[in-house]
Amino acid sequence: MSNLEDLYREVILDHYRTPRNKGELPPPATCTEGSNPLCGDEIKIFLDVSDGVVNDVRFTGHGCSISQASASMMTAAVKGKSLDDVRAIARRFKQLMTIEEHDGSAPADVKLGDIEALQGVVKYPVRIKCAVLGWNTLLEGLATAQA
Amino acid sequence: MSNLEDLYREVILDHYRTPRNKGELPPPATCTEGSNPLCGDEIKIFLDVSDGVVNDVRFTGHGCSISQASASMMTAAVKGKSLDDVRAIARRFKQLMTIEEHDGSAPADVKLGDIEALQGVVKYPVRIKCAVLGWNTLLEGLATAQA
Amino acid sequence: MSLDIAALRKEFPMLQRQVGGKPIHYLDSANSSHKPNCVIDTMSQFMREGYAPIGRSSYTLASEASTTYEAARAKVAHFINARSPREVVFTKNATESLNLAAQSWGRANLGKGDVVVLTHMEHHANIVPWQMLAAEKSLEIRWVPLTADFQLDLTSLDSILRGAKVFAFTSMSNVLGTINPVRELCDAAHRAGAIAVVDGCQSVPHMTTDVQAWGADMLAFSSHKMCGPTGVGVFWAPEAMLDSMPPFLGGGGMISDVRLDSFTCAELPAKFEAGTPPIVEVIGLGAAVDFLSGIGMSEVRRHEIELTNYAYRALKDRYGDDITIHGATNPELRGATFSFAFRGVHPHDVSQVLDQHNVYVRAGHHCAKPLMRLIGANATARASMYLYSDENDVDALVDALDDVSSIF
Amino acid sequence: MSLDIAALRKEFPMLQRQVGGKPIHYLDSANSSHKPNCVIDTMSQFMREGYAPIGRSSYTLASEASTTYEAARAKVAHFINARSPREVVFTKNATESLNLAAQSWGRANLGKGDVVVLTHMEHHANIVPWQMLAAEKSLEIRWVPLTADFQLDLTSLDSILRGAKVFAFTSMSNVLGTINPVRELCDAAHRAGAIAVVDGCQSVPHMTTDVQAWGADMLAFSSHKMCGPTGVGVFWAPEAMLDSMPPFLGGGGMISDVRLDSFTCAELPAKFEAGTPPIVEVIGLGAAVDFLSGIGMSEVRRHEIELTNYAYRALKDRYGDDITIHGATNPELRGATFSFAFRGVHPHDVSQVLDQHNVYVRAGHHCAKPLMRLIGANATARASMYLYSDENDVDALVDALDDVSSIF
Ligand SMILES: Cc1ncc(COP(=O)(O)O)c(C=O)c1O
Ligand SMILES: Cc1ncc(COP(=O)(O)O)c(C=O)c1O
Repeated sequence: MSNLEDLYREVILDHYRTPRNKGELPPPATCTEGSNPLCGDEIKIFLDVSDGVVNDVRFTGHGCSISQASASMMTAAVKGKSLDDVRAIARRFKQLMTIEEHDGSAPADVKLGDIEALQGVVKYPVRIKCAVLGWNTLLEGLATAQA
Repeated sequence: MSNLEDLYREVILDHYRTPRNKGELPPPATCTEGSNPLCGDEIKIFLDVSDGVVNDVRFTGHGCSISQASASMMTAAVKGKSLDDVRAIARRFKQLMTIEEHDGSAPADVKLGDIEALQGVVKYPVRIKCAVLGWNTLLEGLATAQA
Repeated sequence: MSLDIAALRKEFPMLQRQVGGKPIHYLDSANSSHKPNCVIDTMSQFMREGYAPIGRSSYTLASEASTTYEAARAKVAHFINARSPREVVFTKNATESLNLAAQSWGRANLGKGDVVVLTHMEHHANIVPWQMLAAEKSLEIRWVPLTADFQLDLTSLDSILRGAKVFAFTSMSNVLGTINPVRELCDAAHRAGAIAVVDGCQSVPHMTTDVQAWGADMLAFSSHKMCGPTGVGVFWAPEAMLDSMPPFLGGGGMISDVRLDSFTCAELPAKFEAGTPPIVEVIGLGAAVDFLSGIGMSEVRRHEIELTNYAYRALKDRYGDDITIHGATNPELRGATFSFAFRGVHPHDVSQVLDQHNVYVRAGHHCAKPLMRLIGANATARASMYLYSDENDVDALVDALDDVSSIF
Repeated sequence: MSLDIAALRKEFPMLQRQVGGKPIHYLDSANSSHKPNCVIDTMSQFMREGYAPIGRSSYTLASEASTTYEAARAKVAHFINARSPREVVFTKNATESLNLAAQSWGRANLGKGDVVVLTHMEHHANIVPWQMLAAEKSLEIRWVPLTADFQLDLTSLDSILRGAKVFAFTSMSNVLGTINPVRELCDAAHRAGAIAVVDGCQSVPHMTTDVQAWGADMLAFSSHKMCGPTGVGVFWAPEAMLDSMPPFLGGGGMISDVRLDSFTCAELPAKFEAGTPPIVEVIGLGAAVDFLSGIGMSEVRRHEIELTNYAYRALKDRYGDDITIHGATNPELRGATFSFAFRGVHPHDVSQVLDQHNVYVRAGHHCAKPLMRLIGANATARASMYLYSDENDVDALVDALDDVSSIF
């Protein structure tokens, strides 16, 4: 018995069991750390950015299935994309993760594909932080990579 | 209408309206200050002690009827008495002012006379502090006077 | 009167209490207020049906409890017109809030010779924390004096404030009821380059509060004086201010990480809420804010002005010069709190006789000894009213004073 | 079992609560406990029939309220075998109590290079206040390490303590349940010339406390973990110790006099209770102490040992090596709190699945990050029981873990 299918969708468990792009990138790739003080989850995002494109991205860290799967899906979604696209995807994802009204600032036509599977998380407010950890760290990393 | 006759006995109001031994004594008489932080009452006790006898005693201060009357009655009771008698009277008075069991350390045969009128105070626990202020200050003063 | 006070009083179980078979007349609301049913019931219902630790655990009940707790924070933020709930820090009482101001901001920003300005009508809670810091850091404390009728004397305010770093003052005197011009005082502080710390204990329960209109930098007040539970107070400051302040108490909940050699702080407002907060009490305060908002603070204020008027007239009509009511006479300029002297009878004796008539006033220094010295008394008797007080309470006070005359 | 747990559970309304039509299994009592009817009723009855400000006002109701408040203090004093109620100071929570220890005693008695000794199993509440003080005063913090099975490693305790001024340690780990030898640790502190500060949060609610037998110098604990209300904690120290300490928070109630240039402190314990205290909560704590005393702390302890035994066997029988229970295995040496790792599944996922079965455990670092680093995890799942927990709760946990296996 369990009503958790909404949260733990198969594609999420797949990314959790077999994370994509797990590992490090050597410098000059940037490395950005993020953590979730409440649950202790930690993540590092490695970014290789040039000419306005995310050439490569990796992540390492410890965390629950949601934080790990979300980070894995994130890397798969942004790799090879232009910075503008990456930002649009991240904005769209964070919209998906809010219970509040959208402010319309992110283009609704950005497609998230598999990542939509994470929308079940919204029903479990405390887990939203897990799902967005990798994404927030990505955004910080982009700022560093461009600086 | 009032059930306060127990507290505000005539003899108390008399000492309040016409305090005995009010005023100061010049040095070498000692001066000891006491105060009641809760209600702001303040008192000074002046003591002229020699050869084991309280030759003279005066008081000044501001306070409620109970604290003023009690101080006045105290001065009348101890003036001219030996230090041993004064201490016995003070102990006896403080016994009168406790709701707790007596420990028998003060001689029950010490007579308080008029001062017994203050026993109505015990029914009003917050006023006990007012009644004992002058007495506690007296005891401190005796310690100073003898030192 | 537009408020139906009789109906309102029914909401306060303590006001139904009798002593010796007679109704009570509670005139000590400036000290602490009674609690309406909705507050008492919210608290006990929460303990019966919703209690769970907040913040740290993630199961259904804990996350529901966190949501309820944070909703109370949002209510308080709205009540004082804060920009965001993140500006609202829960403490144990206003006293802790003022100590937080002095210890966190003060210790980080003040050094030898720096000036803190207070007024002669402050409550000890807004004096002693600054004196403690002054002793530690060799600060100078300056005082804004009072006029002959116990208003703030603002004639030389700018020169008193010159070079000051902090101006901490009460929005309403707990002894005299005087309402101070908070906006004007904040402006004066800012002109001098000082921050404005407002002790809102006496005004927040009784009139509309708008921290943005005031332009204040910090505000402290207590739940228990505004129909809320004991055990919770509020410290408010703008986010940028809170961000700039070091933590006050250390422990669980206020950290982001702890290593053997160091710790890092959590986000606002958690940074200032170390340990398990007064969960049930905060939720009770939320209910109190709902209650007050439902009535409307301007209605509360209007009722209290009318009642103050009534009390003045009744006391003066009966006792004329035998009663001295300290402070401002215009009820528009004061709260429904007044200290009085009656025929030279000591306040303790006054309150003792009134007590016999179930009229409950406070006698003492009201935690404002510097002001007492100015008034020239060790103590005053103080009657203080609230939204649930009525003309009966005033009449009972007036009548009972007759008995004071007859004894003394 | 000599306790009638079924009857006892009826006293706790929260335990009757259902979620999704099914009973709940609350296994987060180390975080905060539920409140019995007597505590909830005492609080609401007091707010309905007896509420009045304490200490400062002198009318009948206020003096009755003061008496009730002080009676609660006497109950607490008796509960921990303090010499006198004057040794019991009410704070807002254990965290404030530990900050009081560090800020009042510590700031007055510690200087550059002085040593504070902590253990690797402390809660952040007993780490961060000392780190804050260490940063301010350039103190050295030393740590008592743990053995491989997460007991305090006492082999070199004396040398770690050499020259130390403070040894602050928990009487029971909130993560592992480990019970520490408080008497022995106090003795070691005293041999080294250090004071012994005991964080009693986890042991006071669960077993007999005897500060005199311990020979401790300070003790901190919280009401909300021992069937009492939120918003109140206790700081205990012998009178001579309290007398020697400067005040912590300044304000009303803690002063004897305030002048423009200085203040003097009130007597104990008022000196440490600035501002309006959590009146209703202290009285609620008094009811909780009565409740626990009525049951008997040795009965509570016995029940928890039996339940721990039962839980161990049930978990190990079903899951063998798939479950790791951290810490001591002998239930006599531990409280009814245990952290566990289950088949490599992240604790957050474990607790999420358990939540679906109304089994409420906490997942996280439990405010003990240094210990987490030793355990080698960012988080653990923790089940913690209390006098009202029963075998059903354990069975529900055991069964629900099956679902964790099936998902992950
Ligand atoms: C061992 C220990 N110390 C201190 C604390 C802090 O207690 P509180 O949050 O009630 O201040 C806790 C509880 O969280 C604890 O378990
Ligand atoms: C003006 C003022 N400031 C501060 C306080 C202190 O509030 P609390 O005792 O709730 O901390 C009070 C109330 O006693 C007050 O009237």
